[in-house]
Amino acid sequence: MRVEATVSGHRRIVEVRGTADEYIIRVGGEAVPFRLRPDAGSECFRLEVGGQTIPVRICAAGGGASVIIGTARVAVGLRRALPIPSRRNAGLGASARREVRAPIPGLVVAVPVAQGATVAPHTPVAIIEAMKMQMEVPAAAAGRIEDLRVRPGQEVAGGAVLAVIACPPDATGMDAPAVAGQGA
Amino acid sequence: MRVEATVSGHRRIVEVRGTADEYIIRVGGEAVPFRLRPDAGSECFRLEVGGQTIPVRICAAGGGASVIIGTARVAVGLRRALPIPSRRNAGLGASARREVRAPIPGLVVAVPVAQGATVAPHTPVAIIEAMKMQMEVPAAAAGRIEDLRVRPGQEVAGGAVLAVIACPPDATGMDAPAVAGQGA
Amino acid sequence: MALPRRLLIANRGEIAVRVIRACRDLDISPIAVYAPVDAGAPHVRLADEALLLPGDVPAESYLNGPLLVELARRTGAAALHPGYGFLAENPAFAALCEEAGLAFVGPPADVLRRCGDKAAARAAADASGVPILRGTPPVDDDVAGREARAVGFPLLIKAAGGGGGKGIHLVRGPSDLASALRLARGEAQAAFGDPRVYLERWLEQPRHVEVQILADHQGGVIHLGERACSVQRRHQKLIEEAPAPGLPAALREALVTAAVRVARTLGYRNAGTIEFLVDGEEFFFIEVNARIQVEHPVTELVTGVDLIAAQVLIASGAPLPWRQADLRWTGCALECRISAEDPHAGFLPSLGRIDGVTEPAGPGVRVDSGAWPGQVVSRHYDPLLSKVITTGPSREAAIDRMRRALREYAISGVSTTIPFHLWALDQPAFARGLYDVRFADGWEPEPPTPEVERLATLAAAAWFHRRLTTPTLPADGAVGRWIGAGREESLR
Amino acid sequence: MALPRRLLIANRGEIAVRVIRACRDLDISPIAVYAPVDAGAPHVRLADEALLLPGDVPAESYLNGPLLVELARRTGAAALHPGYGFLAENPAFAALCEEAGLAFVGPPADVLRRCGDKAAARAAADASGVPILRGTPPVDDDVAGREARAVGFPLLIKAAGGGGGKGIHLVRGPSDLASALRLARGEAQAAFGDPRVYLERWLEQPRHVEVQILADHQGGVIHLGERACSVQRRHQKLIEEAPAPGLPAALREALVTAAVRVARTLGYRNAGTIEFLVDGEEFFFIEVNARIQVEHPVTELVTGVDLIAAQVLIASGAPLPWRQADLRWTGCALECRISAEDPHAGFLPSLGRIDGVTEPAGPGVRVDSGAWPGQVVSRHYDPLLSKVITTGPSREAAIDRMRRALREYAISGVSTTIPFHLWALDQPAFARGLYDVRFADGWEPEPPTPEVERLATLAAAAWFHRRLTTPTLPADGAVGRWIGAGREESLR
Repeated sequence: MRVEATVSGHRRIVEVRGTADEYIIRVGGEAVPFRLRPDAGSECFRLEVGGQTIPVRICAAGGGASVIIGTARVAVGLRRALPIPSRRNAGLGASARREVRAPIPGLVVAVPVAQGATVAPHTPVAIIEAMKMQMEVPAAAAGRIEDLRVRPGQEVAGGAVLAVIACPPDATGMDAPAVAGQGA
Repeated sequence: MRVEATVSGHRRIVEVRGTADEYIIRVGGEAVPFRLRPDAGSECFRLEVGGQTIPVRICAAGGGASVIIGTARVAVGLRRALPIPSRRNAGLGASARREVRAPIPGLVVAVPVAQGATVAPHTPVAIIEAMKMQMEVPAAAAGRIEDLRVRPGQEVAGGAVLAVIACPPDATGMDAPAVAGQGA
Repeated sequence: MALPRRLLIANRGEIAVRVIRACRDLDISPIAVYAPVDAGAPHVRLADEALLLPGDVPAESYLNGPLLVELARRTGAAALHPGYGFLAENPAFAALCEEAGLAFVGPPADVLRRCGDKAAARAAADASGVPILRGTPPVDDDVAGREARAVGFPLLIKAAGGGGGKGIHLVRGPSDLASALRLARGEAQAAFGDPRVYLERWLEQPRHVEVQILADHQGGVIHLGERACSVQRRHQKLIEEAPAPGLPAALREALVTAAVRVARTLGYRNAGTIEFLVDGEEFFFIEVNARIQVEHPVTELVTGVDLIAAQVLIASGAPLPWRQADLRWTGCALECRISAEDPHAGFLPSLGRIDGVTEPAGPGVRVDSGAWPGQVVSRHYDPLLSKVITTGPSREAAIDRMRRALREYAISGVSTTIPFHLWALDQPAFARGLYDVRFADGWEPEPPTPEVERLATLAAAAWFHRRLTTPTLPADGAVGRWIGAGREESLR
Repeated sequence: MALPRRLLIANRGEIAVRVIRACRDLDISPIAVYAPVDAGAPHVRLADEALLLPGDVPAESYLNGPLLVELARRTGAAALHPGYGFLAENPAFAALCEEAGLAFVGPPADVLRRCGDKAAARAAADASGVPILRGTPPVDDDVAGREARAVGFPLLIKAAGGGGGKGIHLVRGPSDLASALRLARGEAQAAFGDPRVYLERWLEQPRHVEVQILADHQGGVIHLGERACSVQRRHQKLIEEAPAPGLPAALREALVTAAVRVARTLGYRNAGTIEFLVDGEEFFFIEVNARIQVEHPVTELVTGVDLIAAQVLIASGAPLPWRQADLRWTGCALECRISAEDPHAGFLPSLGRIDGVTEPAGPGVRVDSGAWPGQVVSRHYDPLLSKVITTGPSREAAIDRMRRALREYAISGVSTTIPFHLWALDQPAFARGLYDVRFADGWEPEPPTPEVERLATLAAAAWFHRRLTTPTLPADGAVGRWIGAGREESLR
């Protein structure tokens, strides 16, 4: 997942890969392996990085997080970075179906496409709200909306299929980081 | 709820009424108000009774519980006592429908009645297994099984309707303790 | 003379837990009371009986004097411990207990009355030959200007009717006097129902040093040494320690002797604290705290005396079990108060619901805590959650252990004073023991270093990823329904 | 001479947590290792780095010497603390560390070898003029009968190659000798890879008293006083205390002097314990424990010395920071070992999953714990979960606080030794301090009184009602599916 993090007005794209508590973060070309172990409740974690473990408290604040680390508090603006198009899914062969899934559990606040509509990879298929943040879910492939499964006002689980797209043989897919190490 | 508790071969009928952690127990005619507060995990509680609080550990053992209390361990055999018939539901007037509900969440292991069958209050409608103990669920009223909603092998939630009985006007109901204090 | 068989604790939070533990050690059955919001609190869990009070508002709960006395009577309690705050220093409540035949674990009503009247307490100190800060009796507005010039600026306006930092105002020059006087009277009226205020000389950078006293009903008075409590903010203590660092032996001797003298003059009974300001080689009496104090554990740890148990013994009529010469002081102890306050937002109370707590433990660490997962930090009560107290053979060892303990402490759901404490422990002035009552003013949420910003970015990004990819359990509603179904069945 | 910047802890459970806390106090970065089953353990949470070991079997995890040394090298650790058990007294492992340039926090390999050979240790004590129990060198089967008659019955057969209660057999008369010898040899071979055994006089009702030693690499040796550890079952200690109750001053002086003498003769280094049996006015050396011991906190609490920190200091080459005359003893301390064993079923290990823990705290209570909700108590490791240590100005105060602490302790999911400890504290022999190594044999799960049966019935009935009417959360399977879905997305 690519996250746009803003600290003190400085914006950085951070690529987070990993499962459960173990991550590899890529920031400015540098890959940093680390762990974020839950410590107590919803806000307290221990950040294990570079041979040390640092207790942190992280709570949702505004459009991001407030991170308490030692004596300091750091406000970090957070949003999902827009994906970058690539040719990864090119050459898949014959026409294929592609599911668009909810990246997070949340409330569907808008569905800007209609059944049968033709979409480009960046066309938003649904807008989901969670943690008071809204997020566009792109079609992720060019094609035709064959099956639209949600409507505004509906709660969806993380991973729920929002729509199925019928893709022409040479549809342009989205870039996604390759699976690495502990998963990506 | 009436519970048959067996300690050192001595059998007692204990009537437990209450909600959440607050109970009134009736044993041998004596009414004892007390609390069973959860303390840690699934087994540790604090028994508040008679002006004192006693830490206890209670774990399922055989057909009952093993209670650790101070230095002692007491094995208590437990099962639901058979209900006592009464005339409480007599004179309800015209034919009524009566739902038979699952007293506990569990697995339906048998359904000894068929749709349309005539049942007496004690006729078992279903046998439910939970915590490795099986329990008969009686019809609780005389009548005809109008709607049988479960089949063997099905998991049911506590309170789920197992069957609906159409009762003649003067059907004999089951005794149930009157609602008292915190609920019964 | 016998100890009470049962004792009711008219308080909440960590001090209620502390009193329960003392009761257990004395084989007394402890009875708790609780406001609805405190239903899941540790003092409810640990008591022998826990009685629900009608509401969360203090007047309906922990300030509800007549009900508390009635509950004590109803449960067969022969004694009542008021903790600190709430009714602890209320003479009318102490009298109410006495009338009901209930041993009030604290000074008798008349002593509370004398100590609560600050002007009277100052006069008592003066009469004992103990230095007091130049000041006035309660002043009327029309003579305030003249009196202020006599005391000299800067000066403090203080409420005559009560303590706890309420109604205190600093006046740097004559032009600020009238408005400060107005504010102070308003606050004093609101807090204590008594608008009287007095003026007092203000020292620029004094240290706060106080002496723990125990006095029995047979006339025995001993001191348990001093505590240094200069780390304060808005007259609220944040860190306390014993012994006081950098206090010359002769000055310490003069302080403890003065404290015993003041206690004798006041006819003091039970546990109390005589507070002083120390400025160079000079010291000045400021007030008497006629209760057990939040910071009592540091004294317990260096003397080995259980102060709560001593309070109960004294209240039951027993003479002090120690003479002054029996006491020994060993090692150093340090206390950090963990409050639900946001040090990055002017120490405003951080209201909310605590959803997880991991507390420190291990060698040299004691935690007196009232915090629990599920706890709602409400505006009704003081935001103090717990206290971490560390000991060591040296002050340095106690500080190292405090740093370790604060690192282990995780409280989720509200902001706490932990970042402030971590800052304080690392200040050179604190490490050297050379800090005064202005020390905490130096706290300034420092701009994070680039390295801290980098780590915060990593943590936040991973947290974001985690939140987006980790499912939540079904909402409470669903579980509620299940419970409803279960209850329905049990009603049948 | 500098302290290591990083230190690897080759152990698990409460002792790993204890060493981590000492590291924090010394500003050393602690590195943990963990078997898969220990992934959620406190030592993993509290370390700076935590490294996964390949398997749960000890040989793959905490006994995996070469891997542990390699992990220390890889993470830049300059020292390794072995805790107790596992590799703590293994001379080959200490040598392996030394060869890798890693400071082994314990005695050097040659000292471990001398102490591990019990016959050699006995010979050293004898050579120091310290009384030993009449006994033999390692015996062959053919001369065992004659040797046994010389020692006299009853006697003990003990393994020459190691300690911890393994391979010990009591022989009451000549007819039992042959079979006991066969069993003991088998156990010794299995436990230590060494079938050698020796015979030793057995005292009917002795007390177990041991002396804590610290020895530096400059030849300095001090003692930190004695501990009484007579509450034992199958040669496993259950309760320890300091000072030893009812030990005459002259006898104590003789014991500590003897302990220092034995340590000097052995060329002892680092922390160690010299164990004695005391019978009336007589005492006898039994063995040296060349490691930090489970019961070290009681000594820490009465001396104020951090023994783990002292171990690290000594291992880094520093001389002892105290002379014998610097040490002072204050108050009394008591330790109860909380193990996942069922005292109502012959103290069999209680395997299972802990699903909830509430630990005691407050004045005079220290808990050194490795327990956590989610912990799987497996057959692979020692069932010790934690230790509760209490202090007080008197032995009675420490006992009262222990009773209070055990009341507060709630562990759900496995059986523990808490009921045994509650029993022990209330025995008149324990209260008077007049107990010997047979004391724990008196534990007999007493038949519950009618009142206890009544309370148990109430509790069980309410529990039954509660279980039948309280819904459970959706089963794990459902949550697993959700997580699966989330992960699937994150893979895209």
